[in-house]
Amino acid sequence: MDRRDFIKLTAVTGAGATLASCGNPEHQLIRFVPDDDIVPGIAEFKPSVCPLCRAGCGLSVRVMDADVETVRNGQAGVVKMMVAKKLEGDPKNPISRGGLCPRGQAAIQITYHPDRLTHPMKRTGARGTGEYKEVTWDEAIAELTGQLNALADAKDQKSLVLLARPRRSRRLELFAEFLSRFGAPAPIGFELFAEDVLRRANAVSFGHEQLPTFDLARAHYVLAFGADFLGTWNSPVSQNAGYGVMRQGRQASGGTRARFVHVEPRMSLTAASADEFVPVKPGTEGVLALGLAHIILRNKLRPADAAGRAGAAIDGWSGGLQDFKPENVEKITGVSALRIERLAHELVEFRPSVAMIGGAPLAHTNGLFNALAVNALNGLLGAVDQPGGVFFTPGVGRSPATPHRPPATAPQSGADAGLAVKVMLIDDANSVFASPKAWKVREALDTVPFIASFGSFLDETSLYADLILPDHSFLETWVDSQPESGALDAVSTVAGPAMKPLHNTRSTPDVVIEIAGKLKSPVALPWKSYEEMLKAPVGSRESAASHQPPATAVKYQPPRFDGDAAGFPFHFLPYASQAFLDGSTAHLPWLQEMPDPLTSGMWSSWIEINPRTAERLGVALGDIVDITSSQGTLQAPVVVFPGIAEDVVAMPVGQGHENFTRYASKRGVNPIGILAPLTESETGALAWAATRVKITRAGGNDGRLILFAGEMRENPFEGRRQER
Amino acid sequence: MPHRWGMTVDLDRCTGCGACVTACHAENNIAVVGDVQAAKSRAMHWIRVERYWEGDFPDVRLKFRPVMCQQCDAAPCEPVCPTYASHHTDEGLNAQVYNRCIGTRYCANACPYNVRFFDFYNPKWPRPLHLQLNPDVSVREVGVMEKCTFCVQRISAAEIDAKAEKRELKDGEIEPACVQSCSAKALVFGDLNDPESEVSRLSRSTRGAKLLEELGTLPKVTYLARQTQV
Amino acid sequence: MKEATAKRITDDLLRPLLHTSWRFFLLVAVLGGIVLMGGIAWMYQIWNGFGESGKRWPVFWGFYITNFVFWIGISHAGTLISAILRLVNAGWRRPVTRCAEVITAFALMIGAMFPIIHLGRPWLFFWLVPYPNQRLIWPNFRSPLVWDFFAISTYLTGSVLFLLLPMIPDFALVRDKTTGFRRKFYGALALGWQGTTKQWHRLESAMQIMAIAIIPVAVSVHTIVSFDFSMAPVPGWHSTIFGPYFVAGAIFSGIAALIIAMAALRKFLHLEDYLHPVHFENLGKLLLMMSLLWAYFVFAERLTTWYGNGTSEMNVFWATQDGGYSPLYWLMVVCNFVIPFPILSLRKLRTVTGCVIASCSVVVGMWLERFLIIVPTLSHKYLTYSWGSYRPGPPEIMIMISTFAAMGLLYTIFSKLVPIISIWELKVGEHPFPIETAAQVKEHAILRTNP
Amino acid sequence: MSVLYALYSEPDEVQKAVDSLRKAGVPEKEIVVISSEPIEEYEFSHRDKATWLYWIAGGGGALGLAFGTWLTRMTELAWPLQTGGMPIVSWWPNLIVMFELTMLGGILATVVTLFITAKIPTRENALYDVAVSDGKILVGVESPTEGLRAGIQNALGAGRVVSR
Repeated sequence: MDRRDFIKLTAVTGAGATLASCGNPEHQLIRFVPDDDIVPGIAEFKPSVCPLCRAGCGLSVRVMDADVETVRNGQAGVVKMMVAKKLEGDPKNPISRGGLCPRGQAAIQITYHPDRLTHPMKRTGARGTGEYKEVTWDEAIAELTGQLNALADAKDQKSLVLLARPRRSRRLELFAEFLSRFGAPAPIGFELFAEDVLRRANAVSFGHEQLPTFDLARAHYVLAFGADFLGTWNSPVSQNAGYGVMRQGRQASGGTRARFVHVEPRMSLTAASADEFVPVKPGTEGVLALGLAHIILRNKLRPADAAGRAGAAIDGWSGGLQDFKPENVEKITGVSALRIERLAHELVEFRPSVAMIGGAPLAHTNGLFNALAVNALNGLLGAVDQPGGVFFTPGVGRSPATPHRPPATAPQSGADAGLAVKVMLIDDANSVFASPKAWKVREALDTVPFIASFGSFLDETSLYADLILPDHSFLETWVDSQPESGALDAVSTVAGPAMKPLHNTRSTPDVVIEIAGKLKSPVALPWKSYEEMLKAPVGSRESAASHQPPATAVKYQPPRFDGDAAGFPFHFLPYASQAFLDGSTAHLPWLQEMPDPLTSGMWSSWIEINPRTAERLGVALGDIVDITSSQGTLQAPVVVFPGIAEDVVAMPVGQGHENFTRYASKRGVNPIGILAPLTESETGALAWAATRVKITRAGGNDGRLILFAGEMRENPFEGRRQER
Repeated sequence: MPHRWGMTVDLDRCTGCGACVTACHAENNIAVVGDVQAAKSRAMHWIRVERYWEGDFPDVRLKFRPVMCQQCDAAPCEPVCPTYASHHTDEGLNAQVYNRCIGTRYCANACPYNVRFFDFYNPKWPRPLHLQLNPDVSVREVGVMEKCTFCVQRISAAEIDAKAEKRELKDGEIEPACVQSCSAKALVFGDLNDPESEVSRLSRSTRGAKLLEELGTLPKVTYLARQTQV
Repeated sequence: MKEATAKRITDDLLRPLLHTSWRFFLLVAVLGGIVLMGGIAWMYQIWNGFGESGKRWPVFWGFYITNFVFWIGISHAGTLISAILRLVNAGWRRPVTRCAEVITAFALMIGAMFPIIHLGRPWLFFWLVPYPNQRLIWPNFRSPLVWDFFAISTYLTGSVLFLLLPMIPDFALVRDKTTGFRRKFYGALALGWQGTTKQWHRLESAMQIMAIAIIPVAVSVHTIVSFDFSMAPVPGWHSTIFGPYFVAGAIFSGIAALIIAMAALRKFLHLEDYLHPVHFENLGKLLLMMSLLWAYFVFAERLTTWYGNGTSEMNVFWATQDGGYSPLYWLMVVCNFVIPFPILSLRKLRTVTGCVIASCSVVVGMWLERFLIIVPTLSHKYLTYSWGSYRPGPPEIMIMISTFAAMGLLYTIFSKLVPIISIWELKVGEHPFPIETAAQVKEHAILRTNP
Repeated sequence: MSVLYALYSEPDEVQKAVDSLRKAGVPEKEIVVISSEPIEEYEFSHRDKATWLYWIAGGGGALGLAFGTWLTRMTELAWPLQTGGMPIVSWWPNLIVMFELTMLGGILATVVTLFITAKIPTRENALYDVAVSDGKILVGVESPTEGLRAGIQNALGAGRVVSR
């Protein structure tokens, strides 16, 4: 091949030397012999599991060779290693089905994050100052073992608390096993958008204490109440796949395009794709659901008993829900009676139809009622366990973690158990960031004598740790997931390491096993290693169904809000941001720079205000406003947002980290901070949508708001010529 | 007959989730410019999900539209380049040869879709982030233009494999990063010269339309209109 | 003609060459300093990355290309005008031609710098030049930038020769009038010119041909500069009017620059006897005509856009009319029409000072016009999601300032080395007889202009 | 070599001198008139007016055109690259380059011819007088044949003849 062909080839492939491989001092470093034989330039694909949310998507990791700088017995050098290059959805995985969400795509940056913790550390400075010194693993483990021994000696095992993210995973089972055998309370699961209310409701209505799975691929009519199921809620990737099919996947085989109606006060990413957007007063979603049910019952479109126990759980169901005549519902929800009539008829006409609820509607003081109402509607529509309806993934055990009840997140949670926490273990849960100030989580942490964290990064919570035993990244270790939703059949994903560890870290489950064995009175665990545990067959798990609270009929209680409408005229709606979810992925640069789908915001946080409201407040795009709740004040730039009710303001969760790597620290503001500590009356879950705020202009555009987009509308000057 | 790579974007399937945007960064070594540069609107997104508001609350609608290089057959960006850095390949791709680019940025001005991006500085990857870089894609130096390539590295890899195995490429065998990541399957990629391929079938659909068709740029990306309920 | 007159002319025009005051050196030092800073600014930009300029997505052209178009426009002052005046053999041209042609030569050199400065990788600019190379690739002749390269180099070659040829006899004169190193220096430059009848004939016919050739070239140059924009299918650029529009604008700004230059020479080199109010008067009339022509073009362009009401075209229209760029737009209208029109149309006001004021405002206005052609379009292309904005960076501003200094510097040095008025042509025109009183100037001027 | 010349202030004298030189039998070619500016109104100043310069300029233009055509075609075909769906050799754009090179050819041809025919650059000529720069007009003969010397001196006016 002569030079010209070569140039042509490069012209086509765009190949060329990468900057990364030139201008580095690598050639000066010693080259170590690789541990395993590597075929350079040939990519392998290895399975893994996405750790970012409870959906637990199965991954296929592209692995190729690269020069990695390491230190071997004191000698700095480089070694060729197979390292992960890209994450794809695993086509064979029933959850991800080959797709992946933006967060999942960026998860690989966790492994390569420049601010990742690379070795065990012991605190030297005051708590929260982030001053640590490197220690060896032996020292670290000895330290923790010592602390646990001390508890054991004092017969005080109860005051050991483990704070983790509530996941259906064997990792958490292992922790639970260890704790119970040690004599400590079960792990405390903490997550902001935990959806415990929905689990409870499903237990009540259907006997499954788990999140639902929707058969969108076969549904003909979808009515969603606040559930951001295409963006951040439940199992987004599988739901996106289903959505694609329900819209355009069936025509080829003579099927029809499904209809999709979305009910919420602020148009979310999901509502943007809906055929019909139905704004409703916050916290009254359940009323609308029952209003629809009332019409169906009244017109005998469906048998009342179809709802079964789900119906029985609603007060006045058997009586045909007389309190929910369209006129009353219109008064409460703000949705016109006519529209309610129409929707009700469509629901029946276009069966199989399914209703879903999630997110904000459950984060009100009457969240459980809203959930139960929608469940009852599903029952009435015959959508439960039916094609195109709602399913419950089988074989899913109860979460080993007890859902937190405030102030349970605060470790003096011990308080309810009647004793104080002495030792606290934190596994990647950031309760400081994700709790209202009013919960005083910091203060609580300060009272804990000893805190150890297994996290890979210093965040607001692990900053309180006295000892840090950093975990491998999910690509460097055995990982597993038993998603509670997203597939019609039971799913259990287990995957080995996709690459060798980059840093001096250790797999946390193995560390726990090691510690268990090292205790003065060792705790006997059935497994020698986490790998062994994962390879062992999953034992027949007690079905979640057996745990069902007695069904008692609930009445509608109007949602309570913190702050009176006069002083605090706006409903404050924090929502899971498409990039950062609950803030746990704010440290990934790709996600920081990904334009928000609706506002195109990057690297910043903002508050979304209806155009007319903005006009009334005299604020424009980018202006700075004070957002004041009874709990405190935030400052954020304004995004004028046509898709939000005039009495609602919304704010993405995720920014506003005080300390979370170079990319997220001191960036934007954290709406959770000013939330009132109201809770869902039945379950005690945080009612994060129940706060009211007032807005006052604080200043002009100071460039704090970074947008990617220029204009909001496609034709901004339409009809301008007529005016002038 | 040479291949003619094209794509269809089903706006009825697209949910605007943005997975394609991140996937593109991951596959193509697109630099993260950081907040300061992003504020100067120098962020580089080879594919972007445009969103347009219609109407006012409560009767408000929102349109999503993923926009990447349309790989035009009559691309305005190509002839204006004095050094042939931007030119058309035999397979109809709108190639950008970084080594030839001297940074006149004329192509970007001529492009009606604003899908070309400029490296204002040398890209930085704080170690060990650089370990993620895709060795099949060259990293761009300061002063050159870059844009969506339809993941040409994947295309040629697949073609080389097929050649080695002495077989024809299968439809759907090649998936650019954005297509692969799209869980709603809104994006379909394939050979427009193969009338049987999914992409050909879809681009013949009555819902199909090209972006800024009236300019006569002959794009190879077809947008399938979002359907509205009556 | 009277030898006394000849002597007077010679002495007057050689004075700047022979006597140098400290002011000259001060001026050179100051201007040189500014130019140097411009150079430093450019190095700074190359070193730190092009991001130091204010360019951003999607506005990839800004000050640099604005200045490029502006300076190329200015270059239409000299050669084009003097060529036309030569062909129509206007008597009053004689003192004007050279100082006009100098502007062309220097403005072109400065203008041609900008396409290089604005490159992302300026160290590769020579890839625009067609030469056999180991990359086995030639420039793309379909690219307007390559057209620019050819047009500008042709125009530059042409106008430099056009400037140099008539200088040869003057060099010979200086050679005879000086001694020592000057004699050697100018002797070399004179190329051994004698002044035989044959030489004069050849020189004059050569100038005739050049004059004929240079006019279409000049027109083509700015047409091609306009093609840089009108070839791109984007709103506000893709227009057939651009060619003539740009050429008219170029001549417009060119004349303005010429008037300013002449006024400066007149003042600092004490050439009142040679650059008369009549010259400013005549050029003023020309400027007035161009101002009207410019207004006509702008109106034609605006009306077509407004009447057609094409969505994307109107987006750009509104952006300049009452959008973010409107202040600049209306300032441009004021500078290019509202100010110069009355000044130049009233005989009373069409004085040297009046013309200079008008010219200054035109120069500003025409710079704004170039800017307003480039930036609003780029920031308002078809897809509104990708709309953007532009703010110049420090290097861009510094470099722009320094180019104006560069013009001054080159001009100063030139007028120090070369008789800024063509002595022999002046003598042929038997012009002027030494004149003392303003009254005589006027009557004399009229007598000379309409013989 | 030797030169004979005289300086005059008035063109009329020059005309006389030239005529009498002719009478003295000096070949037309050898009569040289040097002035500090072109003189139009007299017979002597119309000598040597005829020139091919215009045709040569045209020829240069033709050459430039030919080169332009070749350059564009050749380079485009040397490595045919598709751009914007335009033909590999696309005449519309090429015409521009061809035009510019045509003009360049014409201009260069003109200047070169000028230099050759005007015999510049050369060393300083023997037949010259700095007085010319003061407006004097020089008439003279370069290295005249011995036979004619006397005749020339008379013709130029014995008094003012300079001989070198």
